Amino acid sequence: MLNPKLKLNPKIFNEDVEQVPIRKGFGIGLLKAGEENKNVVALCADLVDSTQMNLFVEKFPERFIEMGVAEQNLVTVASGMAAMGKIPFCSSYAMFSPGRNWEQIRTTISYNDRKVVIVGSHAGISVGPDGGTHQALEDIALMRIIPNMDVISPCDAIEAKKATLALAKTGKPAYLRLAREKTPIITTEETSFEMGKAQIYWMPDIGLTQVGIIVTGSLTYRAILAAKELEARGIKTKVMNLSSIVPIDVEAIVALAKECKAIVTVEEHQVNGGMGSAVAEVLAQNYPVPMEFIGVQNLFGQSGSPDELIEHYEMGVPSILAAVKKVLKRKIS
Amino acid sequence: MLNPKLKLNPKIFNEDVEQVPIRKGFGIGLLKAGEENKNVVALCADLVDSTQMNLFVEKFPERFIEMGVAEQNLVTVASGMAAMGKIPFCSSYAMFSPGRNWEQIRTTISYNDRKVVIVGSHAGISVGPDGGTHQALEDIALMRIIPNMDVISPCDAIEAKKATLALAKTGKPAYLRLAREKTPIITTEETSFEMGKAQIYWMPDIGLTQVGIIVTGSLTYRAILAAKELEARGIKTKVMNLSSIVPIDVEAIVALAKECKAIVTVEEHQVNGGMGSAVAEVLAQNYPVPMEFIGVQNLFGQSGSPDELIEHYEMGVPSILAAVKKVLKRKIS
Amino acid sequence: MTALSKEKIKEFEIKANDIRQSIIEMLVEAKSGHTAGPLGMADIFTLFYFHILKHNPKNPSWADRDRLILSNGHICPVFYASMAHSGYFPIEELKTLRKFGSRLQGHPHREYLPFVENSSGPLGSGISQAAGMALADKIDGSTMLTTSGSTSFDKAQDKMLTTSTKDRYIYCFISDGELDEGNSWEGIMFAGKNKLNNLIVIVDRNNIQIDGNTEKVMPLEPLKDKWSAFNWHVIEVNGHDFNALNDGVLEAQKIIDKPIVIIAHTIPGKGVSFMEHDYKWHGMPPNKEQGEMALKELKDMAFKIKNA
Amino acid sequence: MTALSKEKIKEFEIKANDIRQSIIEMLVEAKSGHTAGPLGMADIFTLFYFHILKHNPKNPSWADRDRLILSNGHICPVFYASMAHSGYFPIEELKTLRKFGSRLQGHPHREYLPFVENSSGPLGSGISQAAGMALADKIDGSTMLTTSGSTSFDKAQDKMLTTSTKDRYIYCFISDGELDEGNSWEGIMFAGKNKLNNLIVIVDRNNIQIDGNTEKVMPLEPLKDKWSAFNWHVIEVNGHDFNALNDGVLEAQKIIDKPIVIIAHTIPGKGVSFMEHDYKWHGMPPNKEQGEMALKELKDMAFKIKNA
Ligand SMILES: Cc1ncc(C[n+]2csc(CCOP(=O)(O)OP(=O)(O)O)c2C)c(N)n1
Ligand SMILES: Cc1ncc(C[n+]2csc(CCOP(=O)(O)OP(=O)(O)O)c2C)c(N)n1
Ligand SMILES: [Mg+2]
Ligand SMILES: [Mg+2]
Repeated sequence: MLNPKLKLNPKIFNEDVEQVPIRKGFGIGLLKAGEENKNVVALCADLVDSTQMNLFVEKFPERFIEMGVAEQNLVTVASGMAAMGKIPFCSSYAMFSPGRNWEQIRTTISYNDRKVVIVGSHAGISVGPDGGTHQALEDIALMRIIPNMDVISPCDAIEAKKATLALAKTGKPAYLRLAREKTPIITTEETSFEMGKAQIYWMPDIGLTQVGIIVTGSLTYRAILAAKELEARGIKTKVMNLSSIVPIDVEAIVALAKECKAIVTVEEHQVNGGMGSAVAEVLAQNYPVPMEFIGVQNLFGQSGSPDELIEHYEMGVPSILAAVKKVLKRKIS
Repeated sequence: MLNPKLKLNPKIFNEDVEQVPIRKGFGIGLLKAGEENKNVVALCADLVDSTQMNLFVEKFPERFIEMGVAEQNLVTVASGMAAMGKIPFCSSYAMFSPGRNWEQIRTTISYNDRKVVIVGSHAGISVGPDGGTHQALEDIALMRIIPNMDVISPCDAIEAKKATLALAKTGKPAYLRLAREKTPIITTEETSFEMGKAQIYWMPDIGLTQVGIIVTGSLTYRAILAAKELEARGIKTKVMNLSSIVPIDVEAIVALAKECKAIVTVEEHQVNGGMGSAVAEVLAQNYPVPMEFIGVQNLFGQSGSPDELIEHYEMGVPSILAAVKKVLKRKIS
Repeated sequence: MTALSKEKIKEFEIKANDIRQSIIEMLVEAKSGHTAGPLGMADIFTLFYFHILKHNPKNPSWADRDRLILSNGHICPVFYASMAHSGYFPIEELKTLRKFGSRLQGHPHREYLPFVENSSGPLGSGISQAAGMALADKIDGSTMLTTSGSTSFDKAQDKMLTTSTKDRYIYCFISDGELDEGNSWEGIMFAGKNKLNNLIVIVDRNNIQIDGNTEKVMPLEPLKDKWSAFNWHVIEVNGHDFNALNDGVLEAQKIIDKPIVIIAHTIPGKGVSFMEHDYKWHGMPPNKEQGEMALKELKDMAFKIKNA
Repeated sequence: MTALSKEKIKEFEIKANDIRQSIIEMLVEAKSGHTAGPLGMADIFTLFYFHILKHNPKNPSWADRDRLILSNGHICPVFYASMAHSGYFPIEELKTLRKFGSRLQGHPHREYLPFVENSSGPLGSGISQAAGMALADKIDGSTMLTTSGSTSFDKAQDKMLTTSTKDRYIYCFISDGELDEGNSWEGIMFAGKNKLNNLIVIVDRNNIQIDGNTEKVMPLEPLKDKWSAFNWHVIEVNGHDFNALNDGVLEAQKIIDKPIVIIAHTIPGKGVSFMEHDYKWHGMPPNKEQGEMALKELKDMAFKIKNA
């Protein structure tokens, strides 16, 4: 069942569940952050509408900086603005920022300790028809390896809004990962969001949990659907939303592993180096258990509809079900 | 004892063991590769001597391309040359290549399937006095997450030479990680090197192995010293040289885990996302066991002598000893 | 320069019109993709595929072919349509654009469509790749030549760069927006250094990018001065005038000591009146209705050309 | 322009000589580090720390200070020496350069030495950071001004960029070698767009980089034309002539519609005859013996200056 304490969207399992792109939540959050703090500025590399900065641009044109197609400049100018007390949010596609400005982010933002938020939109395979050059499948890894850099990957537009507002206040460099496609709304305004805190979104109605599913970002909905289906088939799981990849909630992850002794991770990302990899690092050091990794298996993406691609690259509900069954078997043997 | 089958350097434990920078082996290998195949060309971003391309430049000036301080251009020009049948080796410091041209490597080399070898010199904390902006601690992670990209991190100059020669022939994009400082010679010309093959360099004289130490790159010598010291104290270990990080030798790693049921990984790299993380991924999917990670714990480097820094960031022999003892305790409990 | 015959020009105009119609049809079918750039570049692609390029659609991997590097991969509808219309693959296949399993990926990918020289999409990397190809040709072509350098290193390097003996050109098509990218300027500086006169870059100077007009988003003017200051030979032409374009390329082929850029002034959305000059059509496909309007306009134009 | 008095110039010459001596001493002690660039930039640093910069070594975080962004972090010996000689920290501390635990990291790190505005080392990112700072000042300074834009968006953007009311400058020191980097040109284009006349860049035009002379490794000429074509106001000066330098900065401060670059022609290794003009001293420190020779030459020069 949905964790009753978290006040998740009661209509989540309806056919007509509301669907909103995760990036849209960022746009709304940024506008709000701009209203709350006049030091918030927005920088964009020629993708204002795509990255949903348009709301901010309309309201605060004097705090918007158009960078053109220049991602290295995007983050280094932001570093300079942060040095003068601004709180810059820089947006582009995740493939190009952090893909094309990684060292500049490391040096001029993290090493330099300048409060800048890097916003990578169009992350994941669900970018769809644009194809493999535009589907960022490595950005979580790129960013979680930089010291002094938080990494947040919200599960829906509402969480994205909350994360944006939270990141405007932390005083620490951060990366915010966004997806392009419409995604069902999972949370509500009342659901809590806290940096460094993982939350259980789904749990068995009754009885012991057999497998822990840890998910981040846009696949959270599918993970919950899979859990519901498993429940119907008598397999009891918990679904943990790990939207805060850095800081990572070691305590909660280890507790889940201790409880289930089998973990499946789910992310729209390469399995190498991503969120699953971060979980594997935590468990190896604390409480090793069998794991299965749902994600892209060291391949490039391609054109197609988001759904086609998620199925093709084995990140859909059937693949999650299969992974849960596989890890269950490994646990027993 | 040293694995007798591998014909390792018999003088390895002498006080006056020969010491050669790993990058030097690349320089010698590149010259040889150039002699063997006239399509081999060398490109460098204003660091010819540092990256040891000077031998090649002297012998084959007509096949050397000076790029100036422009790392994005370095790899994209190489991609174009590869399209015309050249086999380009591109060198710079690991911080800047792949740090400053990551997306170009992904798109124009790996996605484009162009045979280019990216050579990242001055990787690791042992860069020393230049300080944190020049000590690449994330490059293994940056490169192992790109599909269609091999990643090799040799343990000494002799292995670096062999790796260079091997990479000139594979037909696949690759990353070669090199260190700046003099490093004791561990292998001999007779020691075998094979892409995708991990090898046991140290093993107990007799008796069962209690802990497996998996190491890559310049710390291999220290890992062997630690193993020798542990042997003297009655703790039996094996040391595996994982110079081939991609392709990774899943079979050998799993076999070691099954044998020892406790693993320590050792690398001059962030523990997040690096070689240890790759091992954790393999084990979580195949045979989870307790692990300890020797490496930089999510921090930036700083100025100092290589030895000072290796001790300070807890990658020296004492730290390896402590990690082995810790993992032994975890295994028992 | 030798002017193209009237018949030739008429032939090109018809081809370009066909290609524009194909672009509209594929985009309507795909329901996503880029419109303005492809329409604006249709005349240039036509001239290249049907006149300038040394290529063989029946033997695409012919070793001695010219190389055409498309840097701004997003305009691939015009690229694919030109290939189909010149015989690389059936025109019918254009309808698969951006669909799952299609060879016609949203941005060109040579693993799927081996006829493209380079996979692209991320902007700003094409000039460098083309420069690398041009340099490789110089190295191969120069092996037999003697040189004038002073030291032996200089001599060897001079030799490497002596005018290519390979009888082909590396053409690189880029957009104006991607001149914002530092990678472009690194490549431009490098090609200038190496005097790559076998490299001819065509800039689609259509004055738009995603967020608006280039001179507002990130001004490029004085663009000619920029290239000159980076040691290129600069030619400016009207990108819709076949004669001017052809003359530009002929002039470019005669330059011996510099790489050449042809700044081709184009109209984004060219040929469809309600799309022309409007940056909003950068990445928006026509819907069914808009597609029909566009096709009607193009067909009317075709009728006019044929009966002129 | 108002010429500097003879006494002032003599004072600067003595300071610069002191700083050069410190540079040699720190490098001999450190046994690694960069020599040519720091010696070549000693005159410019002297003029800035002792004449041009609005700063307060006793209150380094004074909010209204000018900002000095060092882009090419490897020349930090001259940066540290200038700070020490102007009172930021004891001259004795210079001897800790590059040692474990020192505040004087091999490349400047503001976590260790808070007096530096930006950590640097990787080349080519300084102009952009300085441009970001200059832009922030424009935004803050412009809040009260009215503007002339046409749409409300244009008006707001104009307002943002109206001449800064903050009474300070953002200075950025860069090397010539780092003009190879695309990041530099992105920053240059951006500053030109935004007419950041509160940004003054000084290029250390010493004609060397690691692998040799810049015009061989990656030619930058015609350098002035490049900056002009990117919409900067360009000033060229002799980087060892205090009057010319000072005039250059005064001229720069009067420009109202463009960012300003001062191309300062310097001699790498300046002041130590056996190092001058030789690119091999880029990243090589003097050994003990070479250090003594260098110090002797500098001390002789100091004697001459004092007794002139
Ligand atoms: C490196 C990179 N950054 C951003 C993008 C997203 N993008 C695609 S097209 C485009 C606009 C570029 O302008 P231009 O190529 O002149 O567009 P056109 O004239 O074809 O409309 C942008 C920013 C990209 N493809 N690559
Ligand atoms: C991005 C980057 N690439 C490479 C380097 C290595 N590097 C340090 S200094 C230097 C030479 C640059 O020339 P310049 O700054 O003009 O040298 P100088 O005149 O001070 O000798 C290079 C390539 C670097 N620091 N950063
Ligand atoms: Mg354009
Ligand atoms: Mg220089």
